[in-house]
Amino acid sequence: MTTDLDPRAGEETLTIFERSREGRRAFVAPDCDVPELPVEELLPKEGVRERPAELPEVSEPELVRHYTTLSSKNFHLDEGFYPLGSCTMKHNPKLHERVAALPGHARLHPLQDPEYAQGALELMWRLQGALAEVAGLPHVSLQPSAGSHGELAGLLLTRAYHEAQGEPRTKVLTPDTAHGTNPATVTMAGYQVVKVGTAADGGVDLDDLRAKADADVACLMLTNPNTLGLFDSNIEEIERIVHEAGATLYYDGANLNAVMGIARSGDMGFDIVHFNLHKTFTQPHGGGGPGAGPIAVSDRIEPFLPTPQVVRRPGGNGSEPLFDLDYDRPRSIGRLRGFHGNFGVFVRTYAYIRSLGGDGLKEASQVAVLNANYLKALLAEEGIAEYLPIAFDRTCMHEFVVSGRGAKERLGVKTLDIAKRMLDHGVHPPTVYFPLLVDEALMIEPTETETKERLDHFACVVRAILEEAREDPEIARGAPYTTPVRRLDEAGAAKRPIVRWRPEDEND
Amino acid sequence: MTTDLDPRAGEETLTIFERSREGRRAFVAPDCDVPELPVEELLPKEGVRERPAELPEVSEPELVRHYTTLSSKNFHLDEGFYPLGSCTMKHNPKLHERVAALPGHARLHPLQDPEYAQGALELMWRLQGALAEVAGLPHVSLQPSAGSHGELAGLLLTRAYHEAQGEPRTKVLTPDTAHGTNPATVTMAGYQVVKVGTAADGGVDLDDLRAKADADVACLMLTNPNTLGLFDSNIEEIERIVHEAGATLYYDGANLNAVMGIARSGDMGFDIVHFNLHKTFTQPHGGGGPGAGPIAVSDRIEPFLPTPQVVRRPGGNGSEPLFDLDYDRPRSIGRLRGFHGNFGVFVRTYAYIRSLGGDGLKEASQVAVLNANYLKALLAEEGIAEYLPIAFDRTCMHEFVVSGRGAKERLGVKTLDIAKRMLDHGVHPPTVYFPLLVDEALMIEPTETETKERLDHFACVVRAILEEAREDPEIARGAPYTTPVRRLDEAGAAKRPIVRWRPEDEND
Amino acid sequence: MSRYTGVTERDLREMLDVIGVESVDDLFAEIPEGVRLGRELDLPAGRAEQDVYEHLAGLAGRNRHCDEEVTFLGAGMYDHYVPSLIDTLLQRSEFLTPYTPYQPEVSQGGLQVMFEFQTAISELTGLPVSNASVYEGPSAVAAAGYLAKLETRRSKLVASRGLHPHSRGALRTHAAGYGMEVVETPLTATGATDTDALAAAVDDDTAAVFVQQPNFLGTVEELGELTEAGKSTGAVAVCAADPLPLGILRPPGELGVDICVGEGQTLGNRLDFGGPSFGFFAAAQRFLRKLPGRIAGETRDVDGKRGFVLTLQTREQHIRREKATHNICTSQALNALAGVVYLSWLGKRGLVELAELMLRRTHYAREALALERINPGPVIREFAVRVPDLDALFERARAEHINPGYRLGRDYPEYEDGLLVAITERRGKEDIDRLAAVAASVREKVAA
Amino acid sequence: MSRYTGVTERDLREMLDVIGVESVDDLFAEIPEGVRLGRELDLPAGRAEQDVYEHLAGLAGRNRHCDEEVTFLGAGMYDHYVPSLIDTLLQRSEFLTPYTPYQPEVSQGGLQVMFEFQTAISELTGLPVSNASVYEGPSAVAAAGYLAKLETRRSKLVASRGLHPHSRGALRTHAAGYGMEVVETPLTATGATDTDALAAAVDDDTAAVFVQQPNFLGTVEELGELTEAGKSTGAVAVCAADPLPLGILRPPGELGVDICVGEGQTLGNRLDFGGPSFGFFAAAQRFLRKLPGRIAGETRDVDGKRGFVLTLQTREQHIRREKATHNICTSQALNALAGVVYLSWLGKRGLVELAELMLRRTHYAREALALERINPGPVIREFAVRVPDLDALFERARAEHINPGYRLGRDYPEYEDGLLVAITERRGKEDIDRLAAVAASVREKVAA
Ligand SMILES: Cc1ncc(COP(=O)(O)O)c(C=O)c1O
Ligand SMILES: Cc1ncc(COP(=O)(O)O)c(C=O)c1O
Repeated sequence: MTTDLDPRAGEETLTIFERSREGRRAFVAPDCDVPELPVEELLPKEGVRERPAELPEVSEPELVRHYTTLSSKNFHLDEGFYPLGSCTMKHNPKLHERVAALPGHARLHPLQDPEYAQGALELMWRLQGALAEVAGLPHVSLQPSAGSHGELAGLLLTRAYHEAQGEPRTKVLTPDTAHGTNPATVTMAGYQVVKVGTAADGGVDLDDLRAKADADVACLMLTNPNTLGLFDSNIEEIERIVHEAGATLYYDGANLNAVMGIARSGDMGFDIVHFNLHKTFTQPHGGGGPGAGPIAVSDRIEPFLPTPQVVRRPGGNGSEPLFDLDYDRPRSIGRLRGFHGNFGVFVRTYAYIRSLGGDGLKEASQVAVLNANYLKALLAEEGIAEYLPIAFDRTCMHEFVVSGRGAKERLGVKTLDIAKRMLDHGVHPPTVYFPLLVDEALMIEPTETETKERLDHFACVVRAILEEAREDPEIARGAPYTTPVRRLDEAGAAKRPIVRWRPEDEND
Repeated sequence: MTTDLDPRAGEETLTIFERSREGRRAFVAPDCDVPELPVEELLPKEGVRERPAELPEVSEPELVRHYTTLSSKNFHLDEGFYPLGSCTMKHNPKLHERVAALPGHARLHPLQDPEYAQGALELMWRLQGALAEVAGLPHVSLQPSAGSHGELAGLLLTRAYHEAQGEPRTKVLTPDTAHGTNPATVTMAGYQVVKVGTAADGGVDLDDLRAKADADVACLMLTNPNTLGLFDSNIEEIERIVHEAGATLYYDGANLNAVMGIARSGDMGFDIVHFNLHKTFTQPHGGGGPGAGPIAVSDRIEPFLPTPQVVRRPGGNGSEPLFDLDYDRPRSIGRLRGFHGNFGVFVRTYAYIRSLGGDGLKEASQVAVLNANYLKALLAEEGIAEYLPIAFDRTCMHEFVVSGRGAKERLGVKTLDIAKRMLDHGVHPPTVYFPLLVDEALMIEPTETETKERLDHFACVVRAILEEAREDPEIARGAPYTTPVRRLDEAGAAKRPIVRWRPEDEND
Repeated sequence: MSRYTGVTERDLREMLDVIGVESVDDLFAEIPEGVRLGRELDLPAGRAEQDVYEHLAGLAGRNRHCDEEVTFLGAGMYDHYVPSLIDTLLQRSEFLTPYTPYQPEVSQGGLQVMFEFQTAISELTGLPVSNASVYEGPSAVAAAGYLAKLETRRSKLVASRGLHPHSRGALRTHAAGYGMEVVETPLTATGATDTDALAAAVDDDTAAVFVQQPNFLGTVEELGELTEAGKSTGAVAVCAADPLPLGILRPPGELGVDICVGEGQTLGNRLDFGGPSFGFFAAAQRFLRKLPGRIAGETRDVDGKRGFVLTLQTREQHIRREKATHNICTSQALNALAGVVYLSWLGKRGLVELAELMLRRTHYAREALALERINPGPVIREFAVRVPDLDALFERARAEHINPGYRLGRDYPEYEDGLLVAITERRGKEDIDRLAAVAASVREKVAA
Repeated sequence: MSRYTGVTERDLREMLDVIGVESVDDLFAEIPEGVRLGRELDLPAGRAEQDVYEHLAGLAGRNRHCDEEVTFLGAGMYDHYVPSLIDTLLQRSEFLTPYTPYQPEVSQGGLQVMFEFQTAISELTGLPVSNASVYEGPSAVAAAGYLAKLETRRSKLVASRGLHPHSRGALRTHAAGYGMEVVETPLTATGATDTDALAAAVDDDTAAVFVQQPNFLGTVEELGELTEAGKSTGAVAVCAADPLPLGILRPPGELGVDICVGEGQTLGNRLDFGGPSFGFFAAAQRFLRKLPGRIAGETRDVDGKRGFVLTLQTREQHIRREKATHNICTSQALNALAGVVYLSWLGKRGLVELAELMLRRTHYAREALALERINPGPVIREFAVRVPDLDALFERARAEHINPGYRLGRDYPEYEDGLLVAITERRGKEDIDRLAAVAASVREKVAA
């Protein structure tokens, strides 16, 4: 029983398994209203467990306290500024949770007969139309479970398209600034990754692209604005080069929050785009999901879209049109997953689109870009810019990248240290060490739902950390100090991985 | 911009009014679909506001962050041990929030025609029956809004009963250990308080009672077990004395958690009892309400019960019985409040009773008493007992009182200091300085939903605080150190009360 | 059924051992035989969570609620839209489960909410001080009567029949306790409080005068004149106000009102078949130390940090006991939180927009119904009309899942054929036109 | 409609000033004219919260959900009771809104949940290591195929027709990507995987063998024999398992299975018309560094305090990029939280009680229906029967608000007249008897 000042110190961190006491229970089984035949009579002897799974035995109060106390150790979006670049940590409107929880949505079985699920199918059909309009590409599949899954769908569609043209092709081009999921998807789709360089202005190196866009390239995966937060104004030339090589153009929609209602991937000549509904369209991030990665495609890609597709069939005798799931898609690449996608995510996205409307979505992008450029300007001021120089000194879109090179060289303080020190100031650090192109990168995306005061406060925090580091760099190197735990031994965790609690652990 | 270690220091505490910025909004009005006539045309000139109320102008994200951050400054029941004596801080089952939120409950208008509110009226009728069975008194009114309101109802019923007997009577007896609401209620009901002393064993001083129970006494208000946590075994004698004097016997049901299914107020001869549904029956305390204080009464008191009463009328042609609100109660004391009581609270209480059943309620009381006696025994050990001696060394019921006299005299550390130091150990202090009878009182009620580990940990915390105070009493006197604010100037707040934010305050 | 307790067999043995008794029953030895129940409680057996849910859902399913009909029923509680963020915040354990903030250092969230609530109510009512909440509207009226008794030592209360019947009822019931007589004054032929009758009823023994704005029929009262008449002999002027119309109505504080109370259900709270909601209680500065219930005050901690505490507790029952200003302890903290969050959600301009929308739709509805007007003057939120055949109207409306309003005859014999129609931002033109069509069909039926 | 943004006119002026541009449009100057939309988006105008709620509630109201009918529909997702505390916890902003825990010092809540989830899944499956979640059941099967490809460098996958049709579909679609061929093996006449046919299909180029326990028809497979047959040439043995029956079925890890995946919807998640739920992915120790997705590991901080971190990240796409073991980034963290809370709520004895209740009711239902059995052997959770006149059965059942189950003919031509009937703890004897009565009436109709 320690008596030091930290109230939590007394209580060592316990997992729910270590709180278990034999005999406690939160679950009370409903009465067995059928003959209680012995299990042995109903199952083959060797098919039955010898000992029950070692799940914890806790009462409801202790179960609730365990997970409520755990939750209070998490920094979260309803607490403070969360400028994680490329994650679009915008406010999650609370209306969305209420409509998602309606029994007509949450309690609807996926295989319910379509005529008893018209509300759900209409919602999906209307969402497909809205996403098509935002993307500027007419055909949408809601099935992919997240952005990466949408990327995989995109490359499987690309493969099906090229094979239908009789040219299987083997390579996919990705910019060196691409998000890690792009190259990982290329490999998983059976293609070979070919990196395209980045020009001095932060856009695609056109010469390198022309050199690599040969007849064996199936597709170019691109995100515009790119992961440096810059709009690639050569997009029309890029589109021409890629389409001339007979390849498809894939748009990673993770950065869509910059250009809603302003520029559309379809109009930029893209064939396939994925959306990240948990970024641009406010599905809460949930600590790492769930999300959804629907895709919109051009006419030539449509025949291969996954099965089933949500369609509207003209009503029979003038009655209401019947919304339905179409399984009759001979050239489709088939199923990507169970049932028809993350419907709960569609409900929240659809509520967001109906709340904002077209002009509201456009305003969101305009304010996201305004906030990013304002924060970039604040960090370009004296006392900060020398240590955290902007990577590309151009107008940015919804995010921008600064390099911690200045701080490292002049103050001996790495981007990691700056990020950890931010934790002591009640703000979440930006994305760090991505894109790899920028040394000691800090990728900052404020989003449109932050106020000027929050951006000013963040700039003050950065300034204060740098000022402090000038006097005593050790402070940042040892940060954080006020968080539930301080810096953790990640190397040790990888060397001797402990990936589950074990009963015998209790006494070591 | 301070750069000290506390992440929250940077951000001075702001009220929602100080976060307001002209032009921001969270509310979007639905379109006006009727002629937009000017207000002057529809309201008398002098009846219209000159300037709008100075409510804050904030966006939804900032509104949610403001109140979410405020909430995280509160100690709460799903976080740790909360042994507030006489408050019965037992676990609030989460099922209760789900059933209370069902639209059939939350969205039901109080004046809906009874035939369209049969579910609600049946729930109230069944709850009345269950409370009657628990109290051992046949007639129940659900109308009182909390315990104090139930006490007032009880004394108004007493007044009506005595006036109907033709003897108005002027005095009400309350033990000196009674909760403050008892005497306050006596005055509000137009009676004169007469205090009854407490005997050496902690029960009612029978001689003092006999002396004071004269023909001018309308009622004796009692709680058994009493606020010392002791069951008054002279209850049958007390009942005899009071009834012989022609007075009614009122049972303050705040301590019911000790005796559910074990001893009933009706069987102890009480005429009127109030329940605190937010104590015994898990209605969450909500930071100070809502609660509900229904009353159960004997036959002789029934005619005077408040209006309306929920009744079951025999169905007409053998159809379902009609549950209804009965307004035809000529001798009733009339209405205590709007509509028919805190229905939302009844839903949670009814769900609790149907979850536990009779044996579950009894088990709750048994474990509450077991936990209290166990913790009392832990605090009677050497190293604690000398400083926090038990007030009455008898078997306790659901709570017990220790005196901080030992700590004050030997360590120069008051009960207040011990309580404040507990805050640094992540537990909520017990009730302090009540009942007044006990010097430097600490009233401890663990409830049945705490585990043995939590009780052991609390005893360790107490032991650690006393050990520390022996070495350095200053630490406790300056506590707490780890809470969002430290000790506050309560005297100053009473001398120059600031009970609202003012716009001009901003610049002082 | 011990899903909420955690005493295992092993715990039990160890605990009994430490206590020094053989069994749990031994702990109840001091309860005399004569008062022991000695049998099982006669209650249905405990059930699994899913069974209790089914049972409660079954009961809820037998109620026709406001999402299953278009309701014009008001008379004290109204079908307003509650923004989703209110449930999100109120369901947080940090707000839902704490007790009254007796330890301020770990209750700054609850205490600051009380302070902000007090500010918002003061702004709405135009009175400088407010407490943190009382039970609900009608008992707040009764509490104002008790304050007036403590303040004036007089014994008569004068209340206009414009006051909600439940307010007048609660006032009478409580007044019987604190020994005061309640005199009711009539409404004029046009459904407003009769100023002269009020003035006549007020005398040197009148402790307080009660009016309601808008009154029960929805009439916008001449609050200035009524207050002047009421205070002629030094009585306390009490106004029970509907908070949303105060967005555009002149604040009672600016019209000489001393105490403004009211029902808070319409501020982000559930209908909940009549409760829990909250009552608000604002007053002139001189009554600060006489207010009932909790009050939060701003102060500083030892480090000079801004903080909030329960203040002026010497008024309250846990300190002043029999000399307390009121016996209230547990009040409506969680519901008051919903109130201040709702008012902040509406915001300065939103409250005006919502009140104006209600005003215009009330006017439109009265025109559209084209029935004889009980209160033809200015109305907001509600209005009263005479209906030739009320039963027919209800029957036809019910058939179209419309609830036409409140039968005034239940409380006002003088308006036997009266219908009180309530309007909120949820009752759009389409709903109003459907009600008007039903009314028209009944009118023709009667005329035919 | 800027309720979610907060740039006031004054802010805008000040911010443009600091940036050094005249207007917001100037910030988009680098977007070439040719790709500017230059018109309003053709979408319905933004609406107030209450209007959006009405619209969504209207759509929801046109779906017949599981509280509006007695459903025996399963085939991959099931109507289980979700305890109330799961929504209470999942709706806390602290769980709902954070991103993937890249900063462990402020994500210990999320990381410890992942660690506890991994422990619970390892206990259920009898395999030592588990990741923190994948998308859902069928794509978890596909991910196992990809792992087997990386592990064995072989090109054939053998899958029993006992696997859910969606799992076989997703496997084929993904395999087309990573260049592998999927061979399906038949079921026996009694609806179990044909061990001999499976053994025959397996050869030296087989990377993995897939079976499901219980299989799609509810048959309890001879997992030990099938695994032995499948691993004869060194292929990876993959079992897709239904987690709740694992409460009493022998854990796949004890029967030679290398990878156990499955659908997590039944563990405290919503039906949600098919998603989001979660997939689990447990494996033998040797596959630890080949697992897809996030893994939480236990470690200590600089002060020696216990903590948790994302570990073995070098497998993942954000580090290994094109050499990652899988491209998954955002997964199903919130749904996995519901899973581990549900398993802790059931607890060690509760899981056994629930699984036994399902086993007994499945048996009772099959007896009560008295229809020809497609899989007469041991079944749990689900069973398949032939129905003389399926359309008549559905019609009569629908009339009594019963959904009799899944038409097997949709995916199994060989069972054109087959009905798959699912049982959970919510389908009591009373529900089952009502279905049996409908079945009986159809039988008689056909017989007559
Ligand atoms: C630029 C970019 N592309 C793709 C992804 C992958 O999306 P998801 O996490 O939804 O799989 C991300 C996610 O962080 C991203 O930032
Ligand atoms: C012993 C006792 N009696 C009465 C009351 C008053 O009950 P309420 O707070 O519900 O008005 C309390 C409340 O704390 C109490 O502890």
